[in-house]
Amino acid sequence: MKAKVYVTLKKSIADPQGFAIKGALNKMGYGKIEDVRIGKLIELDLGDVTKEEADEQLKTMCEKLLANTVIEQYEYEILV
Amino acid sequence: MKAKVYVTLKKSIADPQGFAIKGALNKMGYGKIEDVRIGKLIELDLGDVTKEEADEQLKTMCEKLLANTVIEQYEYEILV
Amino acid sequence: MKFGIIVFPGSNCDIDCYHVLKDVLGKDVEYIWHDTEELEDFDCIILPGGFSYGDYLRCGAVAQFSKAMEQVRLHAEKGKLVLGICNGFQILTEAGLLSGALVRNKNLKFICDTVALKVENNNTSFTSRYNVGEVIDIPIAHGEGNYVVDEDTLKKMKENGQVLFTYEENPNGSTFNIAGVCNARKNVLGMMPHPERAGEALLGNTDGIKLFQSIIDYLEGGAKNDK
Amino acid sequence: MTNRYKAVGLNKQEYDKILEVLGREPNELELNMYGVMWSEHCSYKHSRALFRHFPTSNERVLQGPGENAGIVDIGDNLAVAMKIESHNHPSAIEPYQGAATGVGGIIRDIFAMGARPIALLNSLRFGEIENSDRVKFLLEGVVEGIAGYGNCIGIPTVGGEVYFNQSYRGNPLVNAMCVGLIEHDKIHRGNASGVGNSIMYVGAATGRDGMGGASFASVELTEESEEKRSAVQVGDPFMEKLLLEACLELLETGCVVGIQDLGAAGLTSACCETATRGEGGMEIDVLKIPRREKGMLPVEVMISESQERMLLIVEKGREEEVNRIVEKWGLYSVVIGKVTNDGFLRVMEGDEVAGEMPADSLDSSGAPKYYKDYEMPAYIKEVKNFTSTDVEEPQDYNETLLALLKSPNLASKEWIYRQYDHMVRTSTVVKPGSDAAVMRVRGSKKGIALTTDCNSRLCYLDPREGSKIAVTEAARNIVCSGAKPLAITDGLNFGSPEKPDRFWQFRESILGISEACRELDTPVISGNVSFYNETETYAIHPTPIIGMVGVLEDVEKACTMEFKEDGDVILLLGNTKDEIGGSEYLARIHGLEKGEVPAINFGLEKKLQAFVLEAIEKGLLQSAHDLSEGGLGVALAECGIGRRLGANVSFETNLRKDILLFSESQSRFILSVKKEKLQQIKDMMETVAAPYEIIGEVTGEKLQVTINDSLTIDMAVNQMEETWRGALACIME
Ligand SMILES: Nc1ncnc2c1ncn2[C@@H]1O[C@H](COP(=O)(O)OP(=O)(O)O)[C@@H](O)[C@H]1O
Ligand SMILES: [Mg+2]
Repeated sequence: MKAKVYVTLKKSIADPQGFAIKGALNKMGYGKIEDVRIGKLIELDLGDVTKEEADEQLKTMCEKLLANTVIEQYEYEILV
Repeated sequence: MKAKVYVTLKKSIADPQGFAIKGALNKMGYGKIEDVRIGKLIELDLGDVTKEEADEQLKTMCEKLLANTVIEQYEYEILV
Repeated sequence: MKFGIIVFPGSNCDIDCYHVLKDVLGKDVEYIWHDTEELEDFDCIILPGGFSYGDYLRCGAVAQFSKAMEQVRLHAEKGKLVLGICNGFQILTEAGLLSGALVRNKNLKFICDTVALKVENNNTSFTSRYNVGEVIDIPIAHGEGNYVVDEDTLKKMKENGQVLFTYEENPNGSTFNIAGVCNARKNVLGMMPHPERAGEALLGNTDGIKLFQSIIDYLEGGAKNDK
Repeated sequence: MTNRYKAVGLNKQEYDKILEVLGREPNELELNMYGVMWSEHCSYKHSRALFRHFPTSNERVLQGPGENAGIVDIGDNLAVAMKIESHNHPSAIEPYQGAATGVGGIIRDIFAMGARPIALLNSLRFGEIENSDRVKFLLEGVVEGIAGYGNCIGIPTVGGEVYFNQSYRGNPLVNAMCVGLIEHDKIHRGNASGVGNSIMYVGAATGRDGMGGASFASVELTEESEEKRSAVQVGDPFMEKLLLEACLELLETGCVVGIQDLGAAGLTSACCETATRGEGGMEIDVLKIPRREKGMLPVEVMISESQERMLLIVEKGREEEVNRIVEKWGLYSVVIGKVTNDGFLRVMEGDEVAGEMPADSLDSSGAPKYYKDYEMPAYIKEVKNFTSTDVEEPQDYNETLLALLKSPNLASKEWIYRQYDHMVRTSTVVKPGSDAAVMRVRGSKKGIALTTDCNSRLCYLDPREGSKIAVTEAARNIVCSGAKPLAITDGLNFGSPEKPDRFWQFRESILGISEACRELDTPVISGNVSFYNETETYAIHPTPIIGMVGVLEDVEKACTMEFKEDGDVILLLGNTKDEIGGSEYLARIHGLEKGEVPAINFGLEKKLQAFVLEAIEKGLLQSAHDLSEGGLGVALAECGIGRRLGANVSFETNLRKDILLFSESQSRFILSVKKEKLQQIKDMMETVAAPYEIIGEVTGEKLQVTINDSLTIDMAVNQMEETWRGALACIME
């Protein structure tokens, strides 16, 4: 079973990296860009598990390790 | 117009980070996990542009700045 | 009195902490391997700087799951001392032993330099040898030392005197210029600057030594500790 | 099939040589193994013949060139291991990973000797930066890559150099140097000794990394593997940290008889080199090699350059001991073969022989060796056609000095070294920013001083003299920190050796290095050659980077370059001559790379170095700084900036003012001395008959230079500092 996890900074947390990239893009001529935020994409091959197991595992993995819920939020997607 | 860009390491490129996280997850009890790869998720607010413009802009932004095409590949998605 | 320094895979400053405690201050100190399940013998545990588990994913994220960290949690619950320096601070926040989180430096660069810190509270077992308002020079070396915390928590921490060190000139974008904070009980301190790098005249700086001496005073029972 | 050899980068004669050695046609695996081993990078086929000129031994050298790193004695049973290596091409393709893996590779060379790596340095060259986004991108990536690797693994990056010159615009240089400490009786070597001993593999799994080059036959390769092959290697400093600790712990047990890192040409070179240095033969099973990807061909496994791997030769029967220690560090190890004495490197694929070659025919003892033609390039005569009166004297010396301080070549490199953890392991006594870094040696009173140096503009104008100056300047930097120069490692970066004019530069440079090393008694104990740093129309300036180590008997006596206190007396040691040829002043202010390079007189040089060293050892000096790029003017500014101290100095001279201030004459030092110690210094100078002048004193907040009674420079130290410190940051931000 494969899955993708998307981890992004919470809205309330400043994202200096995103800000720097926005600046760079603006300078490259994309003046209209209003916002850039950088997150993580984690692709997992969960091995031989059922969809329910995968769902449960992903939730705990995200809460415990893949995201720091003090500053980040996450979403995931199980691929079939 | 908003968009999401997904940047991942090319298959041939080693991903030490993913490898280490796989090890950590295995040790945490997720023994079946076979592979973990870590990429970037970039969320953009492109401002007031048409879908065609967005498409074109995203392509050049990815090629020039957002992805390092020597080692990375990218995909993007325009949100409506 | 015994100090213990936890060695995670990727710890680098373990030997520096050891050196200061053993060779400069002549104290009893031992390395503790990360899968140790017993910390009873130790009075103060140090989580050293470095790149535990490569700091992959997030700094300190993986280290929080080591067996020794379960023991550190218990150790802290008993009111015994825990000092996290740099990566150690990151591990403590990831493990929830300290509030807040550490994110990328505002300039997105690793910074290695010596910076001025102000001592905000000397009424703790970590800072008793300093004066309030005293400005000390301590090295920093980090890429993710930008401390973030929500407003309510910060307010409480301030009221409770948990902010122990602030930067005179903020190098990394840290909220309220925070360089080091402790928990409400004041037995767990996390700080980005490296006091162990400021422990000998030969290295040109001894401003960090009083931090270790404060701990020693406390453990020897001679110092004030607010409770 | 006629051109099989071309696909692996060999020529007809070389292929014939393989036929002769094997007595048959090589198979695909064998051919590729010869291809990588006989490449310039591994075989040094164009440079080896000249190495005999180098002095490589004296009573302190414990290991000269030929091993993973050189080792030099520093007394008390302690020794220093060191080596420099280039990662130019990978860094040009992918600056972050290229630089990072360069650092990773050189660290492995050091702990492969059994030494604990204690310091890193790096020497960088780029095209002119001010108007080039490309150069900014490269510098940013390279510095982050070096920082990313060195900081993570916990070895301080304590020094280096960076220069910008248009000759590097197509070929940036990234050379990394590592220095380790070792006790004499713990030195290990890459020997496969003891027939029947086990060959073990430790570290990261093998992938299809580092196979993008031409030296790869494609006949039997599927399209899939073609696509999966990658020229770019990704560094894993965390893995290397574990590997480093595991290896050092293993070496303590005595079960390891030989150890070798897997660098260029991967397993192929590690196997044939250790075999040749040991019993002569080895048999390994390619199926036993841990792999990162499925479906890899034996040839891919054998020549992969995946990072963070080591080869161990382990005493038969003690393999379990190795496994245990390696596992403790979260890694795994596996037996892949055994030591033999039949002279063959045999690669098995399970029960089948996949390839079989005389081991010593692969490594540099068996590789071809060329004596190329050389010829002085035409430009050499042209550039010498210059006299200092060809350029006009500046109007405003304050402005000229500021313009020089702002030059990226002279400006503060703080923007760079602030990104490097230069303090971890709490042994850095003199941090980056002075002439040489000084590290204490734990467990003794000693210290070591480290520097890298090369003024490639001078090497371009006159490779022999320029190379002498590179060695001598390195020594001067070491001496200014209070250390005695001991030995060098050299990173030789040049254009194509197949072109007679480039090869002339290379040869001249080797002769110059050799002469200077002989004069200064600093043997060459290790090094690296990087050729083909050229584009279709131009080559880089010849760049022989000299990494030097020196020893301080008492590290507490370490000296730095900045003025210390108001009222101290300032002395200038040595003679300033009409020698602005090749100077930064001439290049920056007048846009010329021309002239005779400054002359070097080893008699005077040695006398002055000995004097400065003795004065520091006796505790007579407050500061010492050598004069190099930017000459007297820039050196005075640098001395003042450190602690924001002004100086008032004056000169009587027959030279034009710009020549006095900016000539780069050799063998000069600026010293500062407490008033009460001045007499002692004077007495010492009388006895050695050293040329010197008392030029003024440390005072106030301005640098004031009076020449023949006219106040020529009058500027606030603050202003100079702002310009100098901010220049690089300003360009980068
Ligand atoms: N790439 C670099 N990495 C680390 N330190 C550097 C680098 N470039 C320059 N430095 C440091 O900056 C200082 C000045 O360098 P440089 O001008 O080359 O010195 P010098 O002329 O005395 O050889 C030295 O301490 C040097 O180690
Ligand atoms: Mg110098």
